[in-house]
Amino acid sequence: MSHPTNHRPAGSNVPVFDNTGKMAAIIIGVTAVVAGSVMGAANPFLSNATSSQGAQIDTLFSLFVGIATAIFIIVQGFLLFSIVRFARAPEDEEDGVPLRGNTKLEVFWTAVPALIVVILSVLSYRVLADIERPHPDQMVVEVTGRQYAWEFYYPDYDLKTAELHIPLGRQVLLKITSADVNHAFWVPQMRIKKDAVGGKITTVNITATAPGVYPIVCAELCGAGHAVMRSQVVVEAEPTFQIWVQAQLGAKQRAAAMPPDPKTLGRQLYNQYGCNACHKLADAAAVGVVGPALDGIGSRAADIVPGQSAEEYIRTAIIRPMDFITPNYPPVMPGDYAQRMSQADLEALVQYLLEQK
Amino acid sequence: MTADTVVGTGLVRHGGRKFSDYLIFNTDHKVIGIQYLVLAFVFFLFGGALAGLIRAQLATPDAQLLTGSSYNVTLTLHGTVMIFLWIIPAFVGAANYVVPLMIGANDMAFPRLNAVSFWLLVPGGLLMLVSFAVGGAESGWTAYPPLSVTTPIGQTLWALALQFIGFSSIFGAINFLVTIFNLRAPGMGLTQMPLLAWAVAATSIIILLGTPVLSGALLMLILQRWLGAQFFTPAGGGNPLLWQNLFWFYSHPAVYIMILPGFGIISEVLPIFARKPIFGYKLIAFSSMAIAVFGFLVWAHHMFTSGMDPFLRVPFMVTSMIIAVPTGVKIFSWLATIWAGKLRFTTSMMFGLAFISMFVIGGLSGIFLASVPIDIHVQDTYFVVAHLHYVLFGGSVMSIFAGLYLWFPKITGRMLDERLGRLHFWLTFMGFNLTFFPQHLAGLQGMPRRVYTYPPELWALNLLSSIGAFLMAIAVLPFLYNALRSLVAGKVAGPNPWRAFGLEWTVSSPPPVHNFPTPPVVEGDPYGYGERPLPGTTGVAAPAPGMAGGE
Amino acid sequence: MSDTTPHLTMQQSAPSATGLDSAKLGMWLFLATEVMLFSAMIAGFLDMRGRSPADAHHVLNIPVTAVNTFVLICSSLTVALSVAAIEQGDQKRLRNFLLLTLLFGGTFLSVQIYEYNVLIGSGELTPWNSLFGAGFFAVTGLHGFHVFIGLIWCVLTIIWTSQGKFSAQNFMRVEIFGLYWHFVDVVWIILFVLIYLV
Amino acid sequence: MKRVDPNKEALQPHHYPGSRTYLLVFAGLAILTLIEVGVAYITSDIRVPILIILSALKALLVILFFMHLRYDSRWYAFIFFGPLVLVIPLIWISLIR
Repeated sequence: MSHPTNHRPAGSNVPVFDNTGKMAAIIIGVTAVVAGSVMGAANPFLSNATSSQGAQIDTLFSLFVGIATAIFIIVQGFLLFSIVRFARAPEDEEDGVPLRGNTKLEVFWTAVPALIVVILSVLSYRVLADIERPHPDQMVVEVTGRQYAWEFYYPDYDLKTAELHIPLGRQVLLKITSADVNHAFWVPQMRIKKDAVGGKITTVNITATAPGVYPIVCAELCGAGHAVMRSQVVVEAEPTFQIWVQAQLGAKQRAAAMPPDPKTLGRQLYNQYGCNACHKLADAAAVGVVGPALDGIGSRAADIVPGQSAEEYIRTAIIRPMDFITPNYPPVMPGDYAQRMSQADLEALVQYLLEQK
Repeated sequence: MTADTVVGTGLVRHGGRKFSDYLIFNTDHKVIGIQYLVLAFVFFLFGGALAGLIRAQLATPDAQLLTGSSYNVTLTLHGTVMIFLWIIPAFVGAANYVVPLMIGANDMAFPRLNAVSFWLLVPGGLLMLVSFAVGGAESGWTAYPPLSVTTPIGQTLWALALQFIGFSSIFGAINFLVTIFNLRAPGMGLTQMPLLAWAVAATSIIILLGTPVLSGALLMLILQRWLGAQFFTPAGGGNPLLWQNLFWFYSHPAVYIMILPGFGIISEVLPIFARKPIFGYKLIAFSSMAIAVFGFLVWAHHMFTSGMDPFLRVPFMVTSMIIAVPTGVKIFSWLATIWAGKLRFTTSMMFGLAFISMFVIGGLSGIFLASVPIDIHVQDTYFVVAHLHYVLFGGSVMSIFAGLYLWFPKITGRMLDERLGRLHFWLTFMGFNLTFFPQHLAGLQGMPRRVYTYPPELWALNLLSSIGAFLMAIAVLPFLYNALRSLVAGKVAGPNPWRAFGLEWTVSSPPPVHNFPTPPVVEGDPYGYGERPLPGTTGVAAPAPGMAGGE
Repeated sequence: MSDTTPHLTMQQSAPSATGLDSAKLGMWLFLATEVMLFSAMIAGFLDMRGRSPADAHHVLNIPVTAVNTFVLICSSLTVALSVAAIEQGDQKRLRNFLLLTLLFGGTFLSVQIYEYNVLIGSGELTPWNSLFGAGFFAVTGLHGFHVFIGLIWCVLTIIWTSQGKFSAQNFMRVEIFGLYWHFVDVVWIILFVLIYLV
Repeated sequence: MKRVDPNKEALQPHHYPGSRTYLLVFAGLAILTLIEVGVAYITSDIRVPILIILSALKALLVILFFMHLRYDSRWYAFIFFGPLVLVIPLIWISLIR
């Protein structure tokens, strides 16, 4: 069957850029500029960061949202207008207007986007240079990422903790590294992120601008426990920060000075090996929620695994965690404690946990 | 022998008439194209099922469906399967079928190498399934060491599978480049070629130069896991960033491998259903080549927060920003193509228009990611997951569906049902936006990538996303039913159901085994709408005054 | 050698849109992928070299490898002469030069394997005990594998020659084999300097 | 050697070098290898650039003459040396510490 000749002199009945087209272009243009500037002034997606670096990133983000909104409206606007205006009448077998190109227009929509992205690059570079500028009296904290926990070391005070405390308004330089696989140190509210890579020190600046407690999240896939590798950064005024440091130092000295009675030694080992990061234990002031709470483990350990005494259960739970996983808890406990812990430490920790009645 | 008989018997044949012709080492590019498309679609369903599991786990913060390692294995294989066994093979299948027809060739330049390329995918796919069953490929599709060195045996199988898939991809690229440049019909110069041929040529250049680098990186990973060579482990002196450099040197161009053929398909769909020539042919062709070359100079924007040399981030930020320009040029040219046209909203056209609309969102979020300070906050978060799905699903997969609805009549000789097509489109479109738009916000508010749980305040966004994922899963059913039913009961399509220009529409549907019984006559580029009559139509009217075909 | 002046090759190729022969174009595209593969491995090797002790490569035996490099260059010569032979239709000389190539290529590979045994046996340099070793065995191992593939291809070409498949009008497949072999030789020329001498 | 116009290569005869050229190139390669080994033993720091230049020279000899790049279409040279441009950033990044 032969097709009806598809060809009729086109171009006669469909003007290319008529009044409705011009009107649509103006409306789209105005909407784009208005919406773009509204969004550019204050974007609804990312605001009130709690660090000075974060505040600059938020303003830059607003500018990007403004320009993106404008371009979004222009493209979607012309697309929707074309769908409505140039839809084919049911029986119309004619071809459209054979427009092959328009050099002026094509140069325009190559040059303008190129100009926009170059400007955005320059603005981004200025923000980047500013947030990564060192500060003369910045405090240094060494951060070590390890499978599924963060450790912080304060060289000024020779203090190691599982939680980051920083003074308000003072720039802190974090020197980040990893003890095993890659991790990423991320404080969402402060817009701070840097990968922790083994054998390499990576740095990032934090200048907190609002007191409070903000989560620290691991942002690089680091194994089974990646989703639960969280800690927190506590921002407090300088005096409160100093009080906290002295309290920590005092506890450390008392623990070191006193003969290591099993209880304090057990408590100290419980924190040193990161058990506190996942297992709640009131006696050791541990708040972790990833694994089961260990309050009163001593009295109930005997009847968890049939045939295993309390002591055997606790010891196997530490050195071979995968042997028994408490129901509806994720199987994410690191399995290398047998190598990481000395025999003496292991025994001291087991005895300490046995006494949790 | 007439042009329409299957040549050869036993395991090596040329031409596909019976079902068994498709299960053996067949050297007909049309059979191989269908083999690629069917294999890719099977893996699309498998990858989609994995995505369903992931979204089911993330529907609530404390679900226990998939936790820890099992979640990581699922997300790793979702990513790997969707990229290497669905999107790339689907484009290669479509291009394998259509490009020789479009340029007037009887087959690809190296038919046997073409069959080898396909049959290399079978061990690759099987090894990938075995690595899933055995478990262990837990380090994401990016497989960053040292994690990817410590994971169980499944990771080695995963790496071996990728080597097979890589070789298949490289041989395919060589085949396409020689076919496109050497086997064009007489009279078809480079500017009379369809834009899909330009896009496939640009894609093949990227595959040709990028894939070997991934192959080298995978070789090192396999040697480290097997022989203990300390390439990437800091303890042994190795450098984890070496893997990231080599991996992203291939994998960023790989995202252009996954979008350029989509650009090509859109440049074919829009003129047909707007009844208008493509606007700015030369600029679109040139921007494809610009993306192919420039795509190799931007890879480190994946490593802005990885501790790479701080100053080097600035040049990579600039190149990553500038590469948005050629893509922007294409989008504006497509808008100009449908402007003042006669738009016919077939399902293929709807997917094409949705491609433009969705890909713009993905492109714009890409500009955010190119800026280093903003990337510091959003790297490795769900903002990136939203970006990559807008360009991969909103872009590549929608263009694959646009291509499938356009060429299904040519491949099978039967039309797909438009009502079911429209149902498939609207379910996919709504499901897709419901799934992935909320993820922009989840990422900004602090949800990292690849986690099986999240803080309770992000529950609403994740629930929305999971509902959308359920909708997308349902959306595939009307397409499956439509395709299977139309194979036997669809309306007979005839050679040119869409009344389109292009040599592939001048032969029967499905085309004879050797494509062109008589050498095709090339009258100009395949976009003569409003300028010259359809080739092969009777009752030729005088061409439009003053424009005798071509520019 | 018989003649000195460049002469005409009457080889016929299928007509193509660009006038280039499809098989040769395909081969050069394949060589582009090999360029990228070895560049990636060399980039990795340089990165590792920078991170391992400076004198790590002193354990390597330079004199033997220098002779080995010469052997590979001889094999490159014999391949070139074999292509020159078949251009004039001399199938016998083609077969002899290909056999010589097989001999030189086999010698090169066995010396390399012998070197590997010495290094790994003595434990001086192994893939697992030093980063330089890992890079060294990866790059030279990959090159050795390519030489091995070349040897198999050479045997096949000899079989096709004795089946009389090649003539002055049709020797593209010998030329393609030549391109591959020369490329493997070029890679060794660069590796020899980067690994042993620098 | 007249450079062959790429578009007429298949139909026109080639001008491949004779055996004598191959022997000359072979001699060149052998001598350069000897020089390289000699240079390797001097300890001044210009040793590395010289070695790189020598190896590049040998590589060019093989590519241009043995692989007939000098006599074939310029497309082949573009296909072979083009990728090297893309390799420079990769090598540069792996050289900086």
